[in-house]
Amino acid sequence: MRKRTLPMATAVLLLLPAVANAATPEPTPLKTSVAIDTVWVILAALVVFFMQAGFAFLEIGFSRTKNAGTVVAKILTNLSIASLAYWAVGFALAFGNGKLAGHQGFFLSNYGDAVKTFGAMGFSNVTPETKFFFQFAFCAVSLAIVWGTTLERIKFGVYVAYAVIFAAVIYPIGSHWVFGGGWLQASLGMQDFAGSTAVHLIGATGGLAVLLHLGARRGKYAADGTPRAIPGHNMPLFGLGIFILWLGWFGFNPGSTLGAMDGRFTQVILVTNLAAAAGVLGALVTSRLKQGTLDIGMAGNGAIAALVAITAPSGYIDAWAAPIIGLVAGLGVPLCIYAIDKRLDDPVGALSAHGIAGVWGTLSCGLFTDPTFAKYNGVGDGGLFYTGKFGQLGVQALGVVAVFAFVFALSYVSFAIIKVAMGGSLRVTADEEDAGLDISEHGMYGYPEQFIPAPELIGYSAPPTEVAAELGRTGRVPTATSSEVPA
Amino acid sequence: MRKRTLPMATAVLLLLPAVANAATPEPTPLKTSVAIDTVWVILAALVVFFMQAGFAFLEIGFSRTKNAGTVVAKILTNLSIASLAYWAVGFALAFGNGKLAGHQGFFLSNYGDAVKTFGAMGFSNVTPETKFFFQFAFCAVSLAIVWGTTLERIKFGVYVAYAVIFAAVIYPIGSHWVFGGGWLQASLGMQDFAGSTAVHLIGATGGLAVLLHLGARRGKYAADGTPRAIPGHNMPLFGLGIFILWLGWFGFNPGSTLGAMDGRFTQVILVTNLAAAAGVLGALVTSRLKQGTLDIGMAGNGAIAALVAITAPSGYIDAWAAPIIGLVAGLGVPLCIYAIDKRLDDPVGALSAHGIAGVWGTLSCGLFTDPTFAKYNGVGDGGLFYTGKFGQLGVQALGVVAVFAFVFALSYVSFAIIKVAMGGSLRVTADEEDAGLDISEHGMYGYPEQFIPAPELIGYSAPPTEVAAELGRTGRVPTATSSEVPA
Amino acid sequence: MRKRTLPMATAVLLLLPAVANAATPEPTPLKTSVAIDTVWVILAALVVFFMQAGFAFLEIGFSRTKNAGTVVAKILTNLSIASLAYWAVGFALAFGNGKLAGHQGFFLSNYGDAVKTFGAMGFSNVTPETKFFFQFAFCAVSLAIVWGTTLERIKFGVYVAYAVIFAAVIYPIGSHWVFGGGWLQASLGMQDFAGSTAVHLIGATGGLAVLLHLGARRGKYAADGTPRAIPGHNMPLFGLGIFILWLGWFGFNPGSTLGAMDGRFTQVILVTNLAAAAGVLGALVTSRLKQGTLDIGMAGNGAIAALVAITAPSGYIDAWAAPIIGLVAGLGVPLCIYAIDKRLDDPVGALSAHGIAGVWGTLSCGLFTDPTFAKYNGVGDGGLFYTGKFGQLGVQALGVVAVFAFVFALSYVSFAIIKVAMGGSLRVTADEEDAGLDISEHGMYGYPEQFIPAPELIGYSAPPTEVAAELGRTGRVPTATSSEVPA
Amino acid sequence: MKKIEAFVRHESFEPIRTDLLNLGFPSISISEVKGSGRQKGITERYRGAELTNYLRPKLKLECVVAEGDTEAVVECILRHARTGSIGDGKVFVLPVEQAFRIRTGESGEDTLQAHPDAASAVNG
Amino acid sequence: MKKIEAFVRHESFEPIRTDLLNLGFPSISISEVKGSGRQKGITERYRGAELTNYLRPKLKLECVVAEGDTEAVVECILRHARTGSIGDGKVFVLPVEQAFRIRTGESGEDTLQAHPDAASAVNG
Amino acid sequence: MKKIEAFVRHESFEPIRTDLLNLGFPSISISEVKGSGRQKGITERYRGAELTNYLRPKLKLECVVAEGDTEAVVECILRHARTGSIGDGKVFVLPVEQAFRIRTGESGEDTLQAHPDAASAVNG
Ligand SMILES: Nc1ncnc2c1ncn2[C@@H]1O[C@H](COP(=O)(O)OP(=O)(O)O)[C@@H](O)[C@H]1O
Ligand SMILES: Nc1ncnc2c1ncn2[C@@H]1O[C@H](COP(=O)(O)OP(=O)(O)O)[C@@H](O)[C@H]1O
Ligand SMILES: Nc1ncnc2c1ncn2[C@@H]1O[C@H](COP(=O)(O)OP(=O)(O)O)[C@@H](O)[C@H]1O
Repeated sequence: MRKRTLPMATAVLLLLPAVANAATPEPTPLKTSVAIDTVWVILAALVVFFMQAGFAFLEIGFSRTKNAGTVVAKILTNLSIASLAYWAVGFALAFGNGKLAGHQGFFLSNYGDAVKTFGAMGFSNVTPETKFFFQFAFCAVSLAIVWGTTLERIKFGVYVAYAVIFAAVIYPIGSHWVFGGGWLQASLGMQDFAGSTAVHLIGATGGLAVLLHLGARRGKYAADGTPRAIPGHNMPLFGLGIFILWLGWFGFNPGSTLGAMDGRFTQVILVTNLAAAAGVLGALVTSRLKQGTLDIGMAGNGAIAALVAITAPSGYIDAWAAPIIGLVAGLGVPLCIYAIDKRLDDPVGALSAHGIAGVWGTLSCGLFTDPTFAKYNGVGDGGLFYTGKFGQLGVQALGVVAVFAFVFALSYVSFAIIKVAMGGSLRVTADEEDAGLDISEHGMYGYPEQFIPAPELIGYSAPPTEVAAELGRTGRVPTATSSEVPA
Repeated sequence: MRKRTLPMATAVLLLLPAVANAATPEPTPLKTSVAIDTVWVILAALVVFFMQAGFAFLEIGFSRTKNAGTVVAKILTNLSIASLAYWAVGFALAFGNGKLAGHQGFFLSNYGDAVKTFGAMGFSNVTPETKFFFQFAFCAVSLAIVWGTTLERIKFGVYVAYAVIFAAVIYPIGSHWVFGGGWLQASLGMQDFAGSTAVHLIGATGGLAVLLHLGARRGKYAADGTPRAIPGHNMPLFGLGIFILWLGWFGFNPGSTLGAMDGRFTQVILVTNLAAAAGVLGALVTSRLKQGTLDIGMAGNGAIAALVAITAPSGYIDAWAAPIIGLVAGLGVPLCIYAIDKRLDDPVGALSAHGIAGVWGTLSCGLFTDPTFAKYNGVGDGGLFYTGKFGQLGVQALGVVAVFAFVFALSYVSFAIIKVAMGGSLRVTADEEDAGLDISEHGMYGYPEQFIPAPELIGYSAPPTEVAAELGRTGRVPTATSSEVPA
Repeated sequence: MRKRTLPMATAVLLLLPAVANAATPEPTPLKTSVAIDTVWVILAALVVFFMQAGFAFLEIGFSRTKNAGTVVAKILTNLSIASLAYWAVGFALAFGNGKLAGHQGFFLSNYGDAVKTFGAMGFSNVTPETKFFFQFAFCAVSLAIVWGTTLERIKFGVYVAYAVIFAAVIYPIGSHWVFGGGWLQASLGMQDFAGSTAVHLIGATGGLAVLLHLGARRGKYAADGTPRAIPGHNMPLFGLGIFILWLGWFGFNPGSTLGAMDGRFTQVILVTNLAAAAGVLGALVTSRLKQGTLDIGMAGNGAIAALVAITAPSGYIDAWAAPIIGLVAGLGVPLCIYAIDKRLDDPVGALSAHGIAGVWGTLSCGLFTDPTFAKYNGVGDGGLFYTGKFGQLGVQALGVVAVFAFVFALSYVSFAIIKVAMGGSLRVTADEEDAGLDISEHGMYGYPEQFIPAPELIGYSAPPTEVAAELGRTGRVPTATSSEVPA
Repeated sequence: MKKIEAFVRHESFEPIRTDLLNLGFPSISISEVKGSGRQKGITERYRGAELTNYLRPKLKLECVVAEGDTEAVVECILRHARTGSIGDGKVFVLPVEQAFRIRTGESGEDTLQAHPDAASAVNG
Repeated sequence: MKKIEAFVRHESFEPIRTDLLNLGFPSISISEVKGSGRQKGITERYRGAELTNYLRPKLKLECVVAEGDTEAVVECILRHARTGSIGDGKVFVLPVEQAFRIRTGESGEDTLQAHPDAASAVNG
Repeated sequence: MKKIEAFVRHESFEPIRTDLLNLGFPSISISEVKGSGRQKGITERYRGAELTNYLRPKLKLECVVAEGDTEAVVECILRHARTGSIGDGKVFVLPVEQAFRIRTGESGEDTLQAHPDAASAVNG
């Protein structure tokens, strides 16, 4: 037996050589401060991880009943692909040292001294697995953002294909430039504390690229081009998404300190919350003035836009600036959504809430960054309102343009290739779209009883024959009665 | 350019002078024990923050389909107002030193030595932002509790107006008395570890005040005054609320230690859980005996009532007392709900589960407080069952009465003024109430497909003209076909 | 008065003598490393606790509309019983020293030196309450797993009766053998880091035992024995369950380190996530090949199966093995579900995802355990692929068989007794089953508006008489109008 | 025999049902319909776009009665369903040629007779 | 031509549908109705208050057939829908004056003919 | 008076409604039905087991009109509902003996007249 199993083991090991050959180090106790930092960052990573549920429910809420179930499958699939691809390739490209892209730490192995190899995170001593897991959660967030524009009409296969490219290449390189030690951060001093550009704008840019290939949902635009309302089916579940995302941002921004020992993370939490609050109120004001009603979805979008905007400056600003940054994002996001809706069908407002708000947030560093924090973080200078100089603002703008151009170009081409590979269209057929993605891609409705006539469902009609089968040892199934009165 | 921007910056700074003029201190490493305490309290604060989602879903579950979406908008709005108002004003009133109200630390700035300024929390060294954020989360909980009595008929504007008053003034002063270093705590030794009175009773008292102005939902009472059942639309989402709230209490009570270094917080968790468990079972027993069925909502109310009750004593009692306190709350809450329902329309049972249970919890300190913990916490004495003396019970009762009277008076007047300001009624019109708040306040149903006839929704009918608009660069929208068969 | 109350207090104390007589120790500061470990384990325990919501929504999603509400009541009830029973009895049996069962620490009191008394957790210095709470959360998970097989037809009383036995006796003894210091762990060196066997297989075995007594849902099998599809009503809520459970596993596995100071827990997180990701993809591949569609429920089951499988090895393996273990679980779980569905009606796939995957996970230690970690954990040896020896695999298999046999026997008999006690059947009547458990067990539908004709609900029709009652001080209820137009 | 089909407001159902029961007509069927008539549409707003609905929810009442009872039933419906505002609905009377009681297989007008103890019959 | 309207229990639909298909009547329409008849109401309890429902869910079957087929179809429904308990429902027959097949625009009794390969026709 | 009952595809409703309004027939009622006709069933898959549905969603249109208007209305429905594929549905015409406008209590064919300003009447 041994003869047969050893080669088997060898075969397995050969398949994953770089990984499996890594010597297993005996674990050693951490320094106290490192342990504290690690616990904090893991806590932060967990709430960021849970943002996947947030995005799922935001999208579910904004989808029609017939397309709600597919979102669950999509998020699970994307998350899974990101888990593996970012581990195998992405993290090394994103954080292994290098100006254009990193190149060490594939499969999170053979990286030698983690503090040096992942130099951009060298200021923190948390365990390499912690750094990886936290950054993986960011990658998964960015990927989730991509698909907001594509609801209710995209082929499931497109998710799979692009997710691999995105998590292994596009996001890693883009984020490397901004906060992985790449040229924008290291050479220019671009400030993006937790990823207004590196995570949110990158995701939204991918979303724009796919949308241009994909087109609008059937019926979204009248013959004269007027956009029509396609209301999402479930505002409570949408709200669940918002609550989870808001919570998640308390990991997203303050976790980006990668440590707890300096107490900075608590100030980042404060700042994050003030911005979000102002964002909600701003969006409600605009919605009231422009639509005449307090649009529930807009309130949520206002929170998200403000949270996206505060992401970049959250580690650079004083508390007073946070409500301003958030308020601008909140007031603006409905206007962006109205404007974009005129020509592009973005069911959840991702282009506005993650894209434009991400740009605003990144630029706002150029206005509001407190020089003390710029120095403390060791990146860039103070903003216009402190220094009276436009320098940092310029750097921020340059960073936005560079990242957008890179991600858009790569994504647009990727989707073009995927399109060809999928037989010329990223979309399901018109019939499938009408029937809904749940039934057409997954073989069953997400809410079966809302679609299947009651008498064709079990439990509303008796089994086809009078005596149901006797099953294994499970005893006789009780016979039906015609009485219809519950206990 | 510089000339124009500097005044702009100045203008902004002038608007927020107290805040913006605060010098930005260079962050310094925390002591190890402080960092640990801080991570714990932030963790606790996050789960308390997430209780907002818990309240949202508890209320959503107990609302009718037509009023489910508005809850999301309401919670987001209240949370946002609390975030800003408690930061600007509330926290200073609540915790800045003072017998009747604090007066330092507006905008969480210029507070000097935080340990001294926020004296009631001086026993903890966690960062001031941590103290603020934890306490803000409490304020938001208290505010959320207020509105449980008002579901399905209140004007949205009422939320906004009262939220400002409540988060800036009423809650801060009320809670200041009880656990912010005010007279009840400092002079009388009232015990309320995490806020049975300071958070839950205050919220429920606001809820009572508004209910007296507001009246019952249309149709709630038959002509002869018999209460009629208006079942909430979604027990699963109600359950989600309960699970989130129960989890939140593991931040609420044990986080009130404001530190982890003495390990006390883990005993508080134990005690909290035992009470909640007994509460569920108690409520099911009563519901079974009185209603004849195992009412799902009552099971949840039992958990909440027990959690509210254990909130005050959680830091003062031994484990054996917890199931007793919880059981009494659980057995009692359905009885209170039945009784109140006879005259007052409280759709979620907030008066019972937060109000009466809050009173019971506060009083229970007078019975069950272990003198060892009273000494350890430095507040009050042991309870009747340990000391044989009624002293502490009397103090507890006095505290309850004082806080109730203060909050009720201020709230009742506030709502009276708001009523006048809103044109004489806190209620939407009868037509709006019949149509539901989602459509009448927010312009769209929370579950559109449940209300809008299918052929009037997009995706169930073709766009009005045969050829849908060609949109930007997004390519031609696929043409419809008449076939109706999914893939 | 004092005379009357003192005896009362005494009576109460007498009722809980062992508990109440425990001296209350004055709390003392923890060592820094202990405090860090404690914060981490509490964080882990909280996300494990929240898995209750995960199981609730997984089951809710897989239930029909008429049986969705009862799940909430069931989980609350089970959780409550587990809270009290595991505290009073279970924990002492599970972790008090002893080969076959522990016998110290009832009511978590009078346990002397916790490190010695709960010897199997002696490697960790976290507070006894922390150990208890973490382990209680595990017990509650195991109990929740039991009921997945019983949806939509079981009497509520069965939950109550078995929950007491399970949480007080069956789970404690079974888990004691595996990771509480019992014979399988201490004498044989069986490896089960976080409970593939001790938690998941035990739960699933209870589920099998009850299923054999209970039988299939009415209509599940056609006359010729063909299984028929009974689709669950809500894939989005099912998805919520999966997200919460996945998150929960980041407490479940890495929390089983019972400490943070060695940083091992972060590697466990990594490993856990890689497995889950591979599991989702594996299940989708199988579902696509076998069903022709990307079954949403299977994607979720794939995640769960992989997480269950990685539970045992998560502290013993290198990262490269994790995706393999997860992939096998994911590929296999749909096949198991298809096969079991032919004869046994397991609506959520618990037998496959917790039972068979639990077996696979336990066995996989025998293949993949890295000898370094076996040594570090002090349990057993390396797996076949490292050592070329079958020894550990044999131990693992023996452990699985022993635990399964013990739990199955005890559970089967328990249910037989419960059956007799409940009048001969664990099932509700056929009429009750047809009407649904919500209405028949709880007196009201979980989604009332989906069942009750609109004109018989309040708010769709006017109150029975023209003038609604005037109520207390709450003012006059607005009169109805016949207009039907919302604001 | 005649079939009475009425399109009415939801609010009017409960009084109609009660009154018909008292008059000895316990047997009716209702269903949800959406109607357009002389009512204006309502406009919803969602994320800046609009959606106009011209259809409003109505209740459709169906009741087959013996020829001689038609007037009483129609009159009862008219009385309770009238608010005087647009949207009150219509009542139509259609001829019915045959009626069968499924439980017994009987046919004819007799099947329309209310059971003497209609209001308190055992569950079925 | 006649229109058959039957109010039946949900459980009876599947056998009726199958049998009608075999008899050559594949074309029927069903809808959900709530009916009150001789059945007692059921009482729900919610947070201490009660709610009584007098209406019970029924299925309404509609089927237009040629005059000569009426009996066969009615008989088929009666056979499968009968349990003998109160609540089994009723079958009514109404006159129909015209029928049109939309797909072709044809009118008359012919439009009611089942397509020869009805059971296996392509999707539509 | 005649009652027109049409079973049509959902997509056809909006053009029919608009056109009927233009023709002066604003008053119609619709409801959701499930129909079986010449269409094949569709098969869903769930956790390995299958479920076949033979019924497909259709819209039922009901419209009572004066005798003389029958043809115009039927023709309008036929025109817009036709796609030429199986599943287009049917239109039936039934006799109506009486009609009442509830709001006013009036009866007769007049109650079917469209209000002059039907399309823009105040909400009701
Ligand atoms: N001729 C008709 N055919 C079918 N349904 C009708 C007809 N007239 C009215 N209805 C139904 O009655 C409802 C109310 O009709 P409407 O014309 O608005 O009221 P009123 O009779 O007060 O003018 C409509 O929404 C529709 O459901
Ligand atoms: N005259 C009628 N008009 C309309 N619907 C009826 C009539 N009689 C019975 N129904 C429908 O049939 C269902 C069952 O009728 P019921 O009288 O309870 O049964 P049974 O015929 O056994 O006495 C009712 O719920 C109702 O939907
Ligand atoms: N004789 C009938 N009685 C009642 N409903 C019918 C009848 N014939 C057709 N229908 C309805 O019309 C729909 C379409 O009918 P079908 O026979 O498939 O179309 P076609 O007329 O194109 O052959 C069916 O689903 C059903 O709802």
